[in-house]
Amino acid sequence: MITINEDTQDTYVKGTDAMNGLLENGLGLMILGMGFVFLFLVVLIYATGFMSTFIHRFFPDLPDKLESPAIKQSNSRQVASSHSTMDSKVVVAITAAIHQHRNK
Amino acid sequence: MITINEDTQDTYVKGTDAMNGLLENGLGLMILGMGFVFLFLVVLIYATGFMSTFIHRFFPDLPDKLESPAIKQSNSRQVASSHSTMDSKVVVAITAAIHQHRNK
Amino acid sequence: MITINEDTQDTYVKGTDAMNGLLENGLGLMILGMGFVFLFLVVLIYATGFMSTFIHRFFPDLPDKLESPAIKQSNSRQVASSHSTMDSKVVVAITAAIHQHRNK
Amino acid sequence: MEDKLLTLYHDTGIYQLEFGQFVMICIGLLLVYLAIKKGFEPLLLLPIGIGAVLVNIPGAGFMAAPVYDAQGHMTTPGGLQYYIYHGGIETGLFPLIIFMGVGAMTDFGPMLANPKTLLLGAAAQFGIFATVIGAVLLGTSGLMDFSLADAAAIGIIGGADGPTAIFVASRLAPELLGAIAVAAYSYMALVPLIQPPIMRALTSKEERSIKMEQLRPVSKKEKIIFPIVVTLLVAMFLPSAAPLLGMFCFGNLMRECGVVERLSDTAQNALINIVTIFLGLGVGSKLSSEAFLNIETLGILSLGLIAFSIGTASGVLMAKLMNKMSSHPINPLIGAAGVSAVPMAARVANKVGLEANKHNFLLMHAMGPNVAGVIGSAVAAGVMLSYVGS
Amino acid sequence: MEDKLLTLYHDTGIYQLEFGQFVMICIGLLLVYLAIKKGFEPLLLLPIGIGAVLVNIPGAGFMAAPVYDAQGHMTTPGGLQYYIYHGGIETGLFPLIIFMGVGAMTDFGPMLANPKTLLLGAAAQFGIFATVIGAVLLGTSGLMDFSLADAAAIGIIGGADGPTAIFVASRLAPELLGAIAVAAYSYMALVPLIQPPIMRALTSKEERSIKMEQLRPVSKKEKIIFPIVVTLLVAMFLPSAAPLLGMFCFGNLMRECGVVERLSDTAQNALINIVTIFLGLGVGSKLSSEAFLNIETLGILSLGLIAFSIGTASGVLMAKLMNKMSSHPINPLIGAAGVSAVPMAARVANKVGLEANKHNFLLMHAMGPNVAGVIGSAVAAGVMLSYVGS
Amino acid sequence: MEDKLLTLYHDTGIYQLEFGQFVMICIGLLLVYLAIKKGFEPLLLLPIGIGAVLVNIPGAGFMAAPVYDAQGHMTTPGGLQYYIYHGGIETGLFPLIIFMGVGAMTDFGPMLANPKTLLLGAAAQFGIFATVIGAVLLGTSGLMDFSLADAAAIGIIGGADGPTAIFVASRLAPELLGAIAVAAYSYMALVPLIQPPIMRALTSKEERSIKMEQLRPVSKKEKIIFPIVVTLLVAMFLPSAAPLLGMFCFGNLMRECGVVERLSDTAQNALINIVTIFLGLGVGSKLSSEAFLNIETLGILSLGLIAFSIGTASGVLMAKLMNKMSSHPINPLIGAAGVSAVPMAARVANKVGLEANKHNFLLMHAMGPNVAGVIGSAVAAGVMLSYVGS
Ligand code: NA
Ligand code: NA
Ligand code: NA
Repeated sequence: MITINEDTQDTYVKGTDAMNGLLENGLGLMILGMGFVFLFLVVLIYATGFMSTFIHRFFPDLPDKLESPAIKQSNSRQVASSHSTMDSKVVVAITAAIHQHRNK
Repeated sequence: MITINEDTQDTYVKGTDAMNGLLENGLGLMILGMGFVFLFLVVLIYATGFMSTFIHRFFPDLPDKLESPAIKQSNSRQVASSHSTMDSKVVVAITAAIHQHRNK
Repeated sequence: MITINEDTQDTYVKGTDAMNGLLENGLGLMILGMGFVFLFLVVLIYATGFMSTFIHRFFPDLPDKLESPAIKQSNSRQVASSHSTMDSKVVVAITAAIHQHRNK
Repeated sequence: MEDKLLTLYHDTGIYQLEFGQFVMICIGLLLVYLAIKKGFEPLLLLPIGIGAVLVNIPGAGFMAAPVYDAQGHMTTPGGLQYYIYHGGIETGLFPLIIFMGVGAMTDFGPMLANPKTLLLGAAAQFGIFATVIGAVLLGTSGLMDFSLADAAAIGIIGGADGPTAIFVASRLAPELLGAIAVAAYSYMALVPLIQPPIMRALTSKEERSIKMEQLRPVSKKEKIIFPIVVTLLVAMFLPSAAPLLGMFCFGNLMRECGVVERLSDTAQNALINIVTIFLGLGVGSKLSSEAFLNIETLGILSLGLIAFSIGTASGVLMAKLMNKMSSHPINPLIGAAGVSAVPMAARVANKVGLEANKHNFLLMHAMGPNVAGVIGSAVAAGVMLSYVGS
Repeated sequence: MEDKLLTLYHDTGIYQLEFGQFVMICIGLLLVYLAIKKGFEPLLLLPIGIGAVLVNIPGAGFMAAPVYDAQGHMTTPGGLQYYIYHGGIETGLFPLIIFMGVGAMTDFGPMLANPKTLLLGAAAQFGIFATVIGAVLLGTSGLMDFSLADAAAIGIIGGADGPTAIFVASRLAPELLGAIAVAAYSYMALVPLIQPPIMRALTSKEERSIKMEQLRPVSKKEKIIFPIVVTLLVAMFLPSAAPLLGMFCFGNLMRECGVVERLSDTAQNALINIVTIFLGLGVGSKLSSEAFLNIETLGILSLGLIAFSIGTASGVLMAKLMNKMSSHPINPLIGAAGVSAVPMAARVANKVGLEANKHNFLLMHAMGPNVAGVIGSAVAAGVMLSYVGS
Repeated sequence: MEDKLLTLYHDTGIYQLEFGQFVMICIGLLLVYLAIKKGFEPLLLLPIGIGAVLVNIPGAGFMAAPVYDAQGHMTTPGGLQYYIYHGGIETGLFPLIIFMGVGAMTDFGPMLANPKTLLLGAAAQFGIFATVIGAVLLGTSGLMDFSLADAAAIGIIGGADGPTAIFVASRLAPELLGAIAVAAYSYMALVPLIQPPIMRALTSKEERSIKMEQLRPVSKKEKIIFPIVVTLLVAMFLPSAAPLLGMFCFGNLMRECGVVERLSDTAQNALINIVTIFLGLGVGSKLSSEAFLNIETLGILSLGLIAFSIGTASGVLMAKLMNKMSSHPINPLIGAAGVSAVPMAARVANKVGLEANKHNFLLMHAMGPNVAGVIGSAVAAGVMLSYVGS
């Protein structure tokens, strides 16, 4: 962890120096922060791109068919998740029920 | 918090004074307690009545149709609750299944 | 709890005595341990047998029909458990759905 | 080798078991039997019974306190029930979380349709305070060693509400907690045996046959506002009841508001189940022979039974009075449901009513006083906590 | 007797209530109202509101610290919110567990199909840092008393991510936690009101009508590897963000790997629900009158609004820039989703897009920047924690 | 500004990463790979692997202890894994809760139908004690630095039971916990590779083809009484095994008694899942380079493999002996299931049996020794805890 400059610690002194120190620190945080966020996410873009290329080249795979993930995702936030297990059970039960019903 | 009278604290002395103090305290607790319970619930009756009147007058609403809540409640204690979500999923699945079955 | 012999405690001394003490302790643990495991489980065999006989004689019961428990068990490890409640709900929903569908 | 064998033998339960522990293990097994075979509040009495068995196994260390060295590092970990008891029961967390879950399971609809039934929930709490006097008398008589705090904690058994009883006992008389919890849950399970004779003795067949008017429908808005009103009244008049009733109303608000279904569902299922398991084991940890095998326990069990009976009687009598005073007919049987013991007491009222008139369904009408009794006993608990201090 | 009655009266809320507590109870009720009636992030604002009501009941002791005697035995147990706050929020456990659950709910598919949208998630974090400057200026101006740590904690509101805001505030400015959490969740709920005017002001109708190309399908393997890649990058470049992003990626890995469905399911449901209830009550416990009723809170609320607006604007402007530079068309509206507020901001982008062209569905394309914004604000949080220390 | 940049750089993992941490992160990723791609006990190895990655991120502070000032106020909160490890693993709570859940998932029916299979569960524990001797020999040889407590903790890997291994290791050799847990779960996953060659080597094709008689049906009452009988026997003979077996039997009783279905359901799902996530992260926290990257870990991994092999062999040999002595035919393959590793080992026995005779289904018969192995290794654990002290 970065140790805080002495002047930021006594903000209660409220001298002009302290104020300038605080402002300077704030600007530093903004520049370093935004810089770092961009740097990190740019690195992540390249890493992700590299990862995808690598996977597609060396471990090609049938992609999930009919994927429209965003819509699925926005629903899954609302609805409880144990969806797929649920549905498979339901389908089993329905199949059974329909067979019974047919054979009546 | 009410501080306990000195005599109730040394119940181990078991002098007649302490006993009387304990009994007196017990009677006090009974009278204050029952009084307070009634007072509170009477206030609650009026508050509830006022609330209902207020809501009906200023925020009239279609009441829940076909309400027989006590029975529902006594069941809901037993059965797990995520009932409605469950059923809606089931209904979706069934609708799908029946359509499939029909179109065969 | 058994207190550890002094010599096992200073294993850092690594004298021959300490080593022999450690080995001796290990052998003791093996013999006592295996002995105890067998003893306990043999006692458990008799206790279980006695329990079953006792129950069958004095509290006879219709056994669970068609029991093939191991298979059920090995499944139940995988699948979530609230199975039966689930299925009964599903069946209720299906019955309703099929009736609706029929009456169309 | 031989000395190891000897120490292993000295570690066995056979060698160490004291008679008191043996008796307490049997009592634990009895609770398990009542839970499974007789269906006595099994969700609580099964874990309590097993907790009692485990804590009384000599040398198993279920209640052992952890040991730390001078630097604060743990040298010996504590036992499971030690952590459960001190983490969840002594602090009051578990009863409060359970109360939140019970709130999320409670429907105040029938009570809101007929708020006057709150009076029945008040009257039935007389069992609590009459029992306090009983315990005080036993204390002053010198027969048993009950302080005022003990007497208050024993009285709360009459509230017929498990989490409230555990919460109050953990604050006022922790050493009696085991006996009080066992008494509370046992008598709640025995409500179908305890109440009907009292109800029949205090009412005529005509009274028991009284048909009540259909309850008005209650709007969603009323159900949402009600828990907030209760919380505010508690804040105004009895802050010492705020932990119990605040959490209860929070649970109920989650249930009724309709926008946090997933939280309400969890409060009613996963969360309350988890806490119930641990609450049971923790309460069972107080069933040690020193705390349970003494004359005071007999007093607690007797007083608890008296508390239930007096509460039932005062509820029925209040309902008779209200029936006389009110323009709408009130069946006195629903007064018995005011002791809480939700939903058992309401079912008992319904059943006794059906005996008198097989077309008279009182269940819905009895649910009002029944949930009112929960509020009533929480209020009584608050008064006690405030009066006796802690 | 009379003195008991008097002390009972002195225990009531009526007697003890201070004006500040009264105001805070009203604010708590306002939050409950917004949650239920207006649907403002009810999963959090309902428990926070109730928590604020409970903690301000005088004499109820919800935040009372436990008292121990010299031997270390508890003489008075602490209050519920005391244990929740110090056990789960001060330690950072609850926000981290929630972040794990959110990770298990998040689908990175749309982002992986178009990784460049990560830039939008970066740009929108400008709201965070601009707000830090704002808070610093208010601090240096002498109007309000904000240190650099306070300013950083206030800025994180602009991250539009509740658990991140709570985690950072609990470390940098615990006394502002209540106001920061309330601001963060309130503005997240207000995204549909705050964002559209800014989005419309900064874009032409043609830009808003831009259709984007169908996203490529993303393979299961990419989705599995991605959270591991993020974790490793965080480990390399910004360890101070590792608690947040490590848990987030752990949750996401449980979701995508397909072999621990029962853990993923629990992380998304029972566990996150339990922790959400307690997190809300714990955050509410910081809404005491001393901490909330002061000029700084006004500053926090204003700065939070500014943060959201600047974040939205910078996201949209970055998307415009990318649209100019890129060969594939990019609708500038999806830039606004970069503030996170998942999935609300993505829906807003979709809705505003539909206004311009009713056949243009942007939801899928906006989910990419939306989840990128979660990563972006967690990275920003890490920088702040590292820069400001703790 | 420049100095801030420098300190930010000094905070990065790139600057701080030590070689040992790098290796441990790779090992964590290997565990994740084995869990996802190879299906090695993913419910545990995935969280353990991620836990190992997180704890080795330099500067992330996942195992940092909280810092308090002189007044007892927290000045720096601890890391997530610090709280998990010290709260749930060092105390033994998490393994015990998991064991309760496993009990609630276990069906003792096949074992009750043929109680003699308990002997197979006893015989297979020879792997445990043989391994203790192996570890002691390595210790006395001076090659590795194992005390008797270490040797006992290593031996328990042969019990093929994760929670038991973690419980024992956390009490006897906390510094070896990571390696022991990883070995236990890895070899449990490798049972289908480790066991068949040993099983084939020790049996003839005729023996492997032996058909066993259909199991008798077991009544509900037997299943209910059985866990109580086990608890009481443990209480009598081996209280040091009571924490493990008491919780296991409590879980099983909840399952079988039929009156607390909601508790049993929660113990098998929400609760065990929550605790599994945290147990994994906590065990992973012990995979630091100092604790793992040394010659002892190699010893532990080798000894664990030997333990599994010896356990398998002794189970098979005991089954051969029983087949000779008994009037009812016993297929020696089911002896291998006595190591526990439920239900994997029983499936392996079934599979190897089908190779010899494709109409011979041994699964049901192998479940008996399989669950007997769980009891057997818990008993062995109890003996060790009692013998070695703690
Ligand atoms: Na009551
Ligand atoms: Na963000
Ligand atoms: Na075993």
